[in-house]
Amino acid sequence: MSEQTLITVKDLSVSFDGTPAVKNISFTVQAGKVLALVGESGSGKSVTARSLLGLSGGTVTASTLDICGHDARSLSDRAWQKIRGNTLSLILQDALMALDPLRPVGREINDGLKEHTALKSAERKQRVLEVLKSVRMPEPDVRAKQRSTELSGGMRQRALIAQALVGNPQVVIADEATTALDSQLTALVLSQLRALKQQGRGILMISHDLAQVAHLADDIAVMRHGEIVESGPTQQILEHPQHDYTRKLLRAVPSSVPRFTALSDLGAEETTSPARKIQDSEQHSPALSVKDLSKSFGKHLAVSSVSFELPRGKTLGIVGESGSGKTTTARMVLGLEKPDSGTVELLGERFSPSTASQRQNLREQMGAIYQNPLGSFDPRYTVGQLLTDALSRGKSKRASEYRKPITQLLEQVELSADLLARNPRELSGGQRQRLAIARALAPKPSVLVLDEPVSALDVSIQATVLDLLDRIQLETGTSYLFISHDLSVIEHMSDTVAVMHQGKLIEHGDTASIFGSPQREYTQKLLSAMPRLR
Amino acid sequence: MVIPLAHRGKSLLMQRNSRSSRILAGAFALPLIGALLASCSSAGSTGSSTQDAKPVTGGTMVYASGDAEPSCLDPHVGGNYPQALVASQFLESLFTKDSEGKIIPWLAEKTEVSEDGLTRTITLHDGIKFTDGTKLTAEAIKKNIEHLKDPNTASSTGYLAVGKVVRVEVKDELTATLKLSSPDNALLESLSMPWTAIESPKALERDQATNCTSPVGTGPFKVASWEHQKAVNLVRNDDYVLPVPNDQRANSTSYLDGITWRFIPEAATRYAALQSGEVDVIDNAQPDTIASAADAGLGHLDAPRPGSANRIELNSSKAPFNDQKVREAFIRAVDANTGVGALFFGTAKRSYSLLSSVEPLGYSDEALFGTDTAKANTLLDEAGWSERDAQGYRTKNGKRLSVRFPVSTNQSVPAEQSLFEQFQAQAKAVGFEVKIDLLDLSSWYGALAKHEYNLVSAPYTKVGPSVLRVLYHSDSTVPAPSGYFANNAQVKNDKLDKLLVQAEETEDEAQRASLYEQAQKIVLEGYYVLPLYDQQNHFLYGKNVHGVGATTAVSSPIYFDTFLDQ
Amino acid sequence: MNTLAWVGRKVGGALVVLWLVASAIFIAIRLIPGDPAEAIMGGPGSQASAQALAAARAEYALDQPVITQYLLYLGKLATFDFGTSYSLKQPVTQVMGEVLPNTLWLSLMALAAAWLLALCFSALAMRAGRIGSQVGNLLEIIAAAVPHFWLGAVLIMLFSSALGWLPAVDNGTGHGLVLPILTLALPLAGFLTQLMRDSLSEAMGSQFALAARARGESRLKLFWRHGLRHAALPALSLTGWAFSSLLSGAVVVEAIFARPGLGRSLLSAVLARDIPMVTGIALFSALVYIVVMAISEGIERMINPAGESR
Amino acid sequence: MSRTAKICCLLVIGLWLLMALAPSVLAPGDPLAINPTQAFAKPGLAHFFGTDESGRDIYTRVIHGAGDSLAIGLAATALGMGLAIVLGTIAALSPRWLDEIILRILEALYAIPSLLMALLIIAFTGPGVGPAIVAVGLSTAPGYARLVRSQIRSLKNSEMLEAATVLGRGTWRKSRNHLIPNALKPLLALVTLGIGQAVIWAAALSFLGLGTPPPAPEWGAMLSAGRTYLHLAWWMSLFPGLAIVAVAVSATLIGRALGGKVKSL
Repeated sequence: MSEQTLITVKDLSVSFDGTPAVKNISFTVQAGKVLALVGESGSGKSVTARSLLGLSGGTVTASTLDICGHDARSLSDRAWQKIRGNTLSLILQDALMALDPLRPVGREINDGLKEHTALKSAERKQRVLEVLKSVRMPEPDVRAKQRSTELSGGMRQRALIAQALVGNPQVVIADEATTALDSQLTALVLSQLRALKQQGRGILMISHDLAQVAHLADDIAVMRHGEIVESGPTQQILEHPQHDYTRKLLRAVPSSVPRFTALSDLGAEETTSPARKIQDSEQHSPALSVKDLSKSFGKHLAVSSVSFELPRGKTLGIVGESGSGKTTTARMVLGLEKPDSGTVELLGERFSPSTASQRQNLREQMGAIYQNPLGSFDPRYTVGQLLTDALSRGKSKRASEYRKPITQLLEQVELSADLLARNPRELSGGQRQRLAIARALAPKPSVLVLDEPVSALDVSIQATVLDLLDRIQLETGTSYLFISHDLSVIEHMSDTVAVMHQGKLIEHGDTASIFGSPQREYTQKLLSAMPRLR
Repeated sequence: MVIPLAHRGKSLLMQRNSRSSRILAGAFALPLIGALLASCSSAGSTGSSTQDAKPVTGGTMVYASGDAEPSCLDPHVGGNYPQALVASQFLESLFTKDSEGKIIPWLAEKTEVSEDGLTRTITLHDGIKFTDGTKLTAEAIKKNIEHLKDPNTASSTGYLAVGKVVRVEVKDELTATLKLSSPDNALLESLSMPWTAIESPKALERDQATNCTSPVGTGPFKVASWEHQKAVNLVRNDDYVLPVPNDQRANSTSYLDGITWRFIPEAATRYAALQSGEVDVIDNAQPDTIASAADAGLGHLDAPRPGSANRIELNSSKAPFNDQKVREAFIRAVDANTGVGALFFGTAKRSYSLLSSVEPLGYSDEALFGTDTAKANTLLDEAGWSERDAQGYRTKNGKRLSVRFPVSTNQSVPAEQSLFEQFQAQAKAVGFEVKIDLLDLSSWYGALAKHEYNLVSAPYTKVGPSVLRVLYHSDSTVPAPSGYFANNAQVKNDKLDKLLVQAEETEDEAQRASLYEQAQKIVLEGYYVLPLYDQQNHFLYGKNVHGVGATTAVSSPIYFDTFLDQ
Repeated sequence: MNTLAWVGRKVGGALVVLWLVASAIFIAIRLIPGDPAEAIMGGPGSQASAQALAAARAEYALDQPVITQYLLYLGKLATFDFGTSYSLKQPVTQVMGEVLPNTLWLSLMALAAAWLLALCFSALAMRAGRIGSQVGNLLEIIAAAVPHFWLGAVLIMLFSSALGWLPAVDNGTGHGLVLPILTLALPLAGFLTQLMRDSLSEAMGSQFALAARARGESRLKLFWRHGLRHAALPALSLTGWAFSSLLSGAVVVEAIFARPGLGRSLLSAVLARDIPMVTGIALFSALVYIVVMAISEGIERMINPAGESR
Repeated sequence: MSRTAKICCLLVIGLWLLMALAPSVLAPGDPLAINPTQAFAKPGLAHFFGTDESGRDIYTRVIHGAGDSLAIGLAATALGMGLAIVLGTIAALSPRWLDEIILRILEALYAIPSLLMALLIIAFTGPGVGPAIVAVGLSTAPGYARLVRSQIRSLKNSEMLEAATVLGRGTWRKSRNHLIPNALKPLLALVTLGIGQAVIWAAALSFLGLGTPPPAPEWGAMLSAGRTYLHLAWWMSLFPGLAIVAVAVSATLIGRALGGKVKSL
């Protein structure tokens, strides 16, 4: 493969109404190579990608902005339209949102051909099927007539890639194309991108997760606050990071990082002392004991005979793909869903099945954290009111009566007291999750059920939340039932791990043995697809 | 103003009279027929330069009526004015009326009455055919009167008009005799109204629903079709025979090919449609638009209806109006003149009579109705309504001086409703509480039937002074099975009853006039009624319309002479 | 849900709704004070004899027990027999057959006009600046707030009386339809624009719009291929409501513009206490509403099969 | 809601309330006082909005009419909303069969266009203010009821309520603290939108001669009287019409500021 430079960017700046979003960055994209732009949200990655397509919507300046021989600084609308989709194309994050839910995917793909070729309708149809085949879409002729909402996650991703490839572009920009996908889908997208790279196309990959780009990228540029702080070949960046920020991003990747090792605090290298506040598990019943839980919805068996125990002060990680029954299990454990059979015991007492009044006094022993904390807050409440409501058992909304415990809770989750009067809508994702944790801690529960608590967060924010959870467990001895599709997070957080697949718990053991020597084929497949830095 | 109409009307009607004079034993002086009636009314027809235009045959005239669409086109059924308006184009009556208000024969050639006044003989013109081809014969008279008297017909107006006819005998092909229960000198007037018009006996044999959609008469037009809510389509009767030939007309059929008879209830829309030329003639013209129509070059026909004037009747059968002083107080308290002037823009003349100004025997007494608030207050004090409550209304024994006034939105035009609102405010000043209820027609009839009224305005159209008997004879306080009664003022006066019966039976014209005058004085001086103005009947027509003016005995226009610019 | 099951469910639901409406009207009729026979004979203003009243009672089965009357009534309705109008003395179905097409035509035209206006305004608003869009916003709200009866009168004043551009009443050329359609369409267009603009700007700012632009689609094609559907969807789901509000408006508009139609028939039937006519019109408009709803849901299903059926 | 929006809303509501409760502050005259000699006066200094056919001052009448018009709108909306809350809540919380029945009833109510429903009721009761209120209330109820139902349903299954369950809140406290206030909030916005619409509907009935009887200065009735004189005295129908539009527009704006969407009507 020849070293052909497809995109050359020098001193690119983008600003919106005078506020700079990207400041003087330079990079090149070469044929057959992958350049990864890495940074947390707001660092200007996506704006950069969009300005390459002429779609940033801001004021773009550069000393060089060469896209496959076109000077992109002075293109007319029409010329831009010729380049887009034809010379370079874009793969967006969420396939559900990036394909028009009201149109069949075949027509979405067809649109690209309509724009750029003079092919006849029948020829275009043929070409659409070819592209779908090339991304290994099963039954391409059937799928082409379906809308993205009717497709499974994998097929949807393939369709999304197909619509970017149909114009046969030289450069593909993948903007957070793997974010929030479970490991199987991530692997699928990565393998597709790898294929493109092998076809000699240039790829600009944008991500907040270093681990995900590590295996594919030839070069990495780390962005922060609109600037590239460090760039170079992948190997060099991973092994000899020069910039603090790069090191911070590297540290934030949880895979293969032992428990209670801080992911976030740069400089403070020391491992938190293992003085865990663990009650003697011999003396007490386990915090949570689940026996033979089953649940079906109509004909669909969602959870089948799941049993596990969560020892006091420990973390049990449940991992699996979307649809594997993790969340249904969690809901049964929380008593929100009545199991068809099986029992849940909390601190040795029967929790489910049971009536609401019977478990009323046990309720406070178990808290829950959700993926989207905002949905679990009453939209009318401020931060202070939410916490007061939790502390007062719903009897009061006046924060003044609970000033002291509120301050303590906020300190515990490292939130500023300035936020008390704010509405949770105004908080950042990380802050909201901390607030959710604070609220869950208010009744001093023994068990926290955490359902995908960090999957909506950037890696660097995720790191701080995970560290917080670690510290709370150390201080309070709370047991965690930690549910995630992200293997690296599970690996970092769990004492024991349970793997779920199609409603069954197929493997269960301590973290080291599951990740070290998985017994089941499915687990092995899962692990092999796991992106790792180390 | 009057000239163009008179001129226009002459053609047909002079002719009619010269013939009929022979028949109606010297009962008339001027040879103008009913169609010309309008010419002697105060306003008459104005506008378009009719005298210069030469009649042209052809064209369909679009007529827009503001009335509710009749549910039946046969005016025998029920019998209201909207039916008369449209039926006048395709039905004709035995008699009609000349400009002096004299009754003259029309379909009838001659008539005479027996000495005892109980047998009326009518002879028809020969050679007249209904539009279904049936010949007009004496049998038709018999069938029509039987139709009117048949309860299944549900005739109201026509039924009352022929009330004294016991039976009809056919003497020969063209002669019929009507046997009466008592002498009736108003019978010819009754038979001049469209509600007693003569229909084809063959057509009357059809079921009522069919006859309602296509009544068959002898008129200059016939009903071609009726698209409900849209239009009644009338076309020229090509075989029309003028009962009374007119040598000034080249042909004896109408100039118009037809009339599209539409119903446009919104006054503003109707006028806008006339302005923009979508329609040629509108009825129920609003006073304000009449005033501005002349400036816009539009023609105006003012044809006040015969019978009663528009007036408010005071229910004398219950408190507080069972006291004549209270009645007079109310009448003295209100100021109709200012309101009528402002609201009707000079298109309506204040009346002080029970009868329409077109009734020659009407008696008028302005002095009785002068506004005098001081007198009203004195009268009320005398009648015992001397206390006032917090809101300023008079009371007597703790009871408020409160009167109910149901107003029918069908019977009273907006200007009249506004006038009543003014009365309400003026009456309040002397301590009356007037409660106006705006009601749809059936609720209004309901309120009257239940005697839930103290004041009411219910004009009654009928040809001739005999309407007085309908409205003020004590027999008219007895309700029909449905609850309807015509004597809304509830006047029960033996002397009046006698005068009214006598007036109807006398042969002597002078005596008749004197009896009716005495009768009217009794009602007026008893303050049973507050007369307002004639029953308004205004038509506006476009610049392209000529020859408008001829009317029937009840002042409904006939468009036989009408033609359009081509 | 497959299409057959969907159709079955719709038809079943429609029948239940019609039965409920019919029963409610039946009960309401029994609750009116007064003798229905008198209403049949033309109300208290008529001079019906006792004999005629009895005949009417027998003809309309008013002398039967209530439950028999109810079953007779339902049975007649099931065979599309709505009885004979008291005031017009014609079968209700026949009157309806004459006037219904007018109202449907007027409403459909107004619906189409409102859609067109709303689409144009939405598309224009996309291009307008901040102030332009604020002004547009206010205009929509004002348009939506203008009562039909007032708008109709003002339009006649302006275009018919003052300018003489358009006829106030139907003159057979079709020009007569313009003002009534505008009167009905403008307020509805105000409502629809408010909806369409929201969903349009949402769609045009969405990820798939970005993806489409990145494929090389021009703004116009983006609007045509994507924006339109998304703008149409919420408006489409409101079609039933819109149609029903048009039928309401038709009562007023038909009165003002002197157009024959359901609304005018109803108004006169109400004034005449013509119960069979009132019943017939209520059931007919319910039926029309149900059919329109089903059609619009069908179209919605076509555009967006993933959407919930209700 | 922004501060300025809040202030504007409060000002507008204050103005309407002032007009409704103390009209004499703004228009000291008598809305019923006639003066036939001053009939059809053009708008000017003596009469801001001109006079009507009986010489009544239209400005005074429009101001004094606010009470009647708004009261009808409020009463109708209150009736519709009350019915909607009862039906919607029952439907949302009851088992499927009852829910289905209520849904069908709502659909049956919905299937008859509002004005037709009003005319139907008037056909049975005769015209008047009362029937007009009932009619407008009944015909708006199904729309609100559906919203209440879907609101409660989505709230019932919301993460917010689950979170409250997990925190150990009982049914009563969950309903009181979260379900009811959150379900009512969008209704508040809707009520303001609805009042505007109800004023229009009630005016439409008066316009058809089936609502408030004259000479009460209800706007619809004034419009109805004014249309007769459209060619002569445009001001007679312009100003009451503007008042109706102004109420509906400000109701919409306030409703929007409260987060209401037209859609839900």
